[in-house]
Amino acid sequence: MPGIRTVGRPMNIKEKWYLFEIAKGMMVSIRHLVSNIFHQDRMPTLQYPEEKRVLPERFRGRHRLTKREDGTPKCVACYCCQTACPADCISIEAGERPDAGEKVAVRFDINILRCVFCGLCVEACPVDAIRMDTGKYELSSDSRKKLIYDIDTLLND
Amino acid sequence: MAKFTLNGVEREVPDGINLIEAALLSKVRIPHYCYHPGLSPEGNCRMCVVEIEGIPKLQTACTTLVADGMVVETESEKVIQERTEVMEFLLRNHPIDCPICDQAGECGLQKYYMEHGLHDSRVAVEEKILKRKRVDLGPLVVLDSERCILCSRCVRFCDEVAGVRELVLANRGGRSEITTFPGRTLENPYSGNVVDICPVGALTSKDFRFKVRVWFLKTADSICPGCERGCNIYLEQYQNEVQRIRPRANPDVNRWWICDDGRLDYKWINRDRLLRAEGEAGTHPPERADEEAARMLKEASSVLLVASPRSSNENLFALKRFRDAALPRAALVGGSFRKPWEEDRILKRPDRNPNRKGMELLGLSGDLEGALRTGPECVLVVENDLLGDRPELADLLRGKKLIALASNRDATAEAAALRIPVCTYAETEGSWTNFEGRTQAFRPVLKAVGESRPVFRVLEGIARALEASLAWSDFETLRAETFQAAPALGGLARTSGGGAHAL
Amino acid sequence: MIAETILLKARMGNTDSHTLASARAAGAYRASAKTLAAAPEEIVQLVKDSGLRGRGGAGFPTGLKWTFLPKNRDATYLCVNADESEPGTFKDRLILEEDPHLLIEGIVIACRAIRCAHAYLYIRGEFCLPHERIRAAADEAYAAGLLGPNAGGPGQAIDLTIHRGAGAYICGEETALLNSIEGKKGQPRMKPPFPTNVGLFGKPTVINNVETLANLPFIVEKGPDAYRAIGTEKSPGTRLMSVSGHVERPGVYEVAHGVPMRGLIEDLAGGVRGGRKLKALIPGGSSTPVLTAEEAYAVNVDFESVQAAGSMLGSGGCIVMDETTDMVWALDKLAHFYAHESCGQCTPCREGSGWIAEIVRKIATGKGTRADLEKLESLAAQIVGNTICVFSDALAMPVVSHVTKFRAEFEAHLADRASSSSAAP
Amino acid sequence: MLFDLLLPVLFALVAAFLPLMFVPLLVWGERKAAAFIQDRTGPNRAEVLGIRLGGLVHPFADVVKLLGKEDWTPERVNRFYYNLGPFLALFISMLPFAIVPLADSLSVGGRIIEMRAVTLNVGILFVLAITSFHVYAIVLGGWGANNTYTLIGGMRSAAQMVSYELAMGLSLIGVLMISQTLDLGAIVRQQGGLLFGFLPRWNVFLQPLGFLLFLIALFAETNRNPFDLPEGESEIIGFHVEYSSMRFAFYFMGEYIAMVAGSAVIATLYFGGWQVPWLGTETLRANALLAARVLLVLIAVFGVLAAVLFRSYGRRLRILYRDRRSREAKVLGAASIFVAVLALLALAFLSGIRPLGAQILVAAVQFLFLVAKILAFGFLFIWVRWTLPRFRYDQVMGLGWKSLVPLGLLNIAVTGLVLLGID
Repeated sequence: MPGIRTVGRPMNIKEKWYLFEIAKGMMVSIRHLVSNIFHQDRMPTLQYPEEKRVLPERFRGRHRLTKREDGTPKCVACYCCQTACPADCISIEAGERPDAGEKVAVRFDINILRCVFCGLCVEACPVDAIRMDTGKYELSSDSRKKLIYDIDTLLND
Repeated sequence: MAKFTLNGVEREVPDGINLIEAALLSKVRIPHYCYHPGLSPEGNCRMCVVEIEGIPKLQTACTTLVADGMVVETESEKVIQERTEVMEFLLRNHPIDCPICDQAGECGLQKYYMEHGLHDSRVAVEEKILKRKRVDLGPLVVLDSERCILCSRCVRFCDEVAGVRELVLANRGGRSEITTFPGRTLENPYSGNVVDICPVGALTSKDFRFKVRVWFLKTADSICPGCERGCNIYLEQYQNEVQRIRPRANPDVNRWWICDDGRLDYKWINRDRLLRAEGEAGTHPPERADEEAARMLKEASSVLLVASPRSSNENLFALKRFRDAALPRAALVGGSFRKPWEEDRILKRPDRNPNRKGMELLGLSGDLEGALRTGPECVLVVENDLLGDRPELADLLRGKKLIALASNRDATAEAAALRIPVCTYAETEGSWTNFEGRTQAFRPVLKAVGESRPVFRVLEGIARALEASLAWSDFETLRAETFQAAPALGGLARTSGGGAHAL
Repeated sequence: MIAETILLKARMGNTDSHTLASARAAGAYRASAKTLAAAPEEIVQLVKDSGLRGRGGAGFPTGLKWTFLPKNRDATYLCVNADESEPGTFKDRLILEEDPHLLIEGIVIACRAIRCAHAYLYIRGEFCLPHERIRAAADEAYAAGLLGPNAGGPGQAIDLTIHRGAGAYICGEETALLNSIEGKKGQPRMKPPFPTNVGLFGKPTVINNVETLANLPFIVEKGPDAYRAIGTEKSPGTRLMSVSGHVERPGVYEVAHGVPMRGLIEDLAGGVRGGRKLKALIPGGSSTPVLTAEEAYAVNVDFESVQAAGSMLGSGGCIVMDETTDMVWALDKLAHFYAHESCGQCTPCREGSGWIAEIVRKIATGKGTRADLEKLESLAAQIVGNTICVFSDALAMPVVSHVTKFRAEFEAHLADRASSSSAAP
Repeated sequence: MLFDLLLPVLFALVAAFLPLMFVPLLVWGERKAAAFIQDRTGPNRAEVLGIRLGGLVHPFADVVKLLGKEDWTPERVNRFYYNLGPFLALFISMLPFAIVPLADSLSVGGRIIEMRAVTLNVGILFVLAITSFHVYAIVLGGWGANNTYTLIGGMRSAAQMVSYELAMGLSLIGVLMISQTLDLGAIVRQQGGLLFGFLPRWNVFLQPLGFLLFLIALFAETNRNPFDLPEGESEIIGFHVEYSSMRFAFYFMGEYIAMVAGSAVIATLYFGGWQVPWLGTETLRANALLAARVLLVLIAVFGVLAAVLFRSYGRRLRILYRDRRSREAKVLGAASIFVAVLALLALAFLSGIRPLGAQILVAAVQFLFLVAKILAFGFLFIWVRWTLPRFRYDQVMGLGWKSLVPLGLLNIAVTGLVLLGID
């Protein structure tokens, strides 16, 4: 065919016949089939909701917001995470903290549908207010709204 | 002119300026905190030290006037070391609260730490001196004493520019603090400027506090629409809403300042906007609105067009051309009844219309009430809140078909039979001519809100529906035509330059 | 065996030496009367010839300072710096309390010399008795016409305003003093312009120390040669030395310039208290570098000799410390004084003084580390010469001298001294 | 008379429902085999009262799902042809079953009962004719959907099927030359007996090349991998992209039924159809009692074996699930034991078989062998699909025209020469 260059090693006669190669391939697949029938327990598949993989200790999972000792959010609404976020999934609204004249997030939404779990928000946080250490990875839901986590959800994870 | 040597290169600069300004003319930036071109030099921050040949001690550039034959080094090892040391002192008691500080992103300490500091801290956080945080200084300004580096710019601003002694440096040494005199508040009509000139986050604006991080803001050069002074400003937006106004240095007009009224004169841009054309039969898409307006104008036996001293020169000119091309029999008057405010000796001018002079120079003025008394059947009001500014006009307007080209739901727009949304000055290009005859351009910062269009585009649309030929390929064509037709406007003014300091 | 040379203290010692009558009886205002006939330039020349050097601390030639005044000036002010706040110095107080008319006579002479019609006397706020005395003396002088509308000759007024300070050490700095008189916060001004060009209320101003002015009557009366006959060539005249600390007889001693320091301490002040050994000496007020015993015994009481030893004669406040003194503790006291008194204008001084004081306290209380000691030295180096006035130097120099000359003592205080091999308490 | 009327209806129903019953089985087999080949477990979640049968419930769940899906018709289509396509695909695929003999004929009361719906002496031609019709289903689907992509897809598939029909026809001629008949029943009967004394006399041994060509052509005809170009939805849009819900399912059922029918035809033509290897109909009938006993013993043994397996499986289930699903193994184990016990009881009480009973038993055994052969080919289809990559279109055409057709001709020539030589 013009314009198309075939790259690769030339096939020998046996290979060109194709039938033997087919037979070889068929043997491979039947080997898997048979061995899997008799050793189902060796299959890597887990029976998911009932069986769960043991997660590595440092598996991150989805975000949470940490609290101060008095239970208020540690977040100071510096927007560093929002700035660092490559997926643009964090949106914050700052408010005045009544006590020490500092800022606090009054709204902190993570749109988990956009999140790419890169962890840059955690890196960016100067006050250790956001962490990805819940280990929660079961994030499905039946509505988009429920997948925009608000500050209360994130604080209580 | 004085010849001096700056970092080994001979320069010639005007006499009588200090070394910071002299260096800036050669694009050499000398870092500084306490120096501000609009204020008297004080020399207390010690950041602007330079090495001058023949003087053993380092000298502050802000207090040293350039002299013939001076040999100045701004980047010598000694100078750089001294800057680093000064940075260490400045940061010694500075709290580590950049995350909650509104200044973060445009902070002098951050900027110069990155450029001249970068030392490892030798201070434990608990050793820092604690001072008052969140001190309410006045209606517009909040002070965080801990963040203050005591450069005294704000004190000098109040003394020298605003002419009021409202702020003072109290106490001595490490316990020094900016404060108001007992029982006084910072309430002069220019108080917002102290926020701009504060090189750190000590003084923050109550209006802007915590709203947006500054690095999210997009900025455009604009002109304050508040009065006929035409102060140069920066309009700053986030998520297509104007978030704040900052003065833009222009030594010929407003120097470095802007009044508080001008500073807060942006909320109407975000609020109560007319989003779609609305007639008596409901909302219209833009083309339909133009056709509707054309129908009303065509059907009327007599038409009055009302121009506004708040419109840009270009829009005013477009209106004139519209009259000539599409409605040659229509009357065209300009005017506004916006109540004047009190003039002061600093910036504020009594007339609150930014383009009164431009309107007059374009030959648009006249007796609006008289024109209304002649009984036009249809009145087209362009960017002019006649009823809001002067409710008594309601009687004269009664029974007349009113078409309003308005950006907001003001009284006139509400009373109109057809209201077509147009862009504010924050969304379009244009120019205003201030009371001195200086024509200054403003640039858009927002995307057009809703279905609003620039006034001249709406006029084009109506003209098209009236089957009149009126079209400009782009704004620049219109502007060129405007300045050609009205040479009195003098074209766009250039700033005489100088002193446009970032910090 | 040295003795006092009495020039200034001549009339002192009587219970009523501060009154006009007593002073006049002892010859006061003879010199000022002499100047009535002299042209101002002549007086200036006279003072120049005498080689009189300022007693405020820097030792700047007084006559020379006067000549810095611009030739054409509409008004000139004389400010008398009586804000004697330097720890260890109390000589001006003696003059103000014991012989205020000596000062007033000096003021009158100076005013005539610089054509000043209005002199300001800025007196330290805590000086209650001195204030009372000078005030009374001024009233007497006014009553006697020695001050007032015609004090400088017919139609030539010499007024004296006594301005009481509010207790800030920094107001002893001449430009801060000017600000204070003007009613502003007592913060030093940028120099240039120097006060001789732009001073009090924007006018050319001369600022002189009390002791300096007190020297003028003698010079005018006896002539510059008689003055030069006393003291050394570069430091003529006598010096009021305030000796305090661990000596048997603390007090103000008037000695001719050039006498050995050992003589001042041992002969006049009675030697170190309790027969103990001298450990350290601050020769010129708290802001001058400290001298070790050997250095102190080797110097003479004059500007050059002390300077050669690495210190300054300053305001003549001799603080004697015996062998029982803890030098860290001594520096702690000093550092806290300076941290307390920094005006807070310039960054290095404002932040540095407090920081230094903190570190010294840390070391003094045994919590300091070797890093703190190094920090102390580097901070002292960082603030020297980098401020508007010399306050920061006044702090940094004692710090540096204390730490370098008594390093072993500082190291002994460190919390981590065990880790150091050189530390030998 | 009634019997004469009922019998064809009965066989027609069998011919219609037998392939339909294969569909879920094959779908299940497809998914399960694919999973195992790829080291996965495959479907196993759907359940009825906790019974999952290793995923066999899934095909029924799929049907429910497909029925529940939105049946969407594109705009501006010819509804008649649009709807005709999937229907044809399903219907035509079933037809070959009408002529496939399911077992040897019975003789009841002197009447010979052929075990197939239609006794046709031109059976092979019928098969070829009917499979050709399949092209219409596809072209109609592609054209009827009023979409250029589906039209192209349909045309592509049509070209493929037409090309391979030729090869298919050519490859069959060898069989016809040997058997000298077009009647499938006769062809199957000819395949009884032995070859060289030990091999069943199956056409596959006489016509190996012909079988291979027929097999390849069959893959292409049924649009199975590696010839499943019509199906490559994401890569090259097929003819059925505009179909949804059950109509889409019809096409797929059509494919599976065509697979089953193809398997039946290939088993009939090349693998002796209902023939039990080494055991002729007469032999079986003569030893019916022994056969029945062996059968019952086998059932009992398998029942017990299954029960043992379910027990160990049950242990795993109990650990995994704490709900009703863990009872499945118990239920199935009990059922196995029950079957085994039944078989043993039957064995105990079985003392003799009457001739008619023997005939029916043998027919049943033969039918089972046919089913086993069909399933074996079904599995081959699946196995190939999950092993081989798809051909490119030019390769499809090249293979069909440049390899299969010449080889088919060669096969005819060789067969002819051999036959000539034997004569």
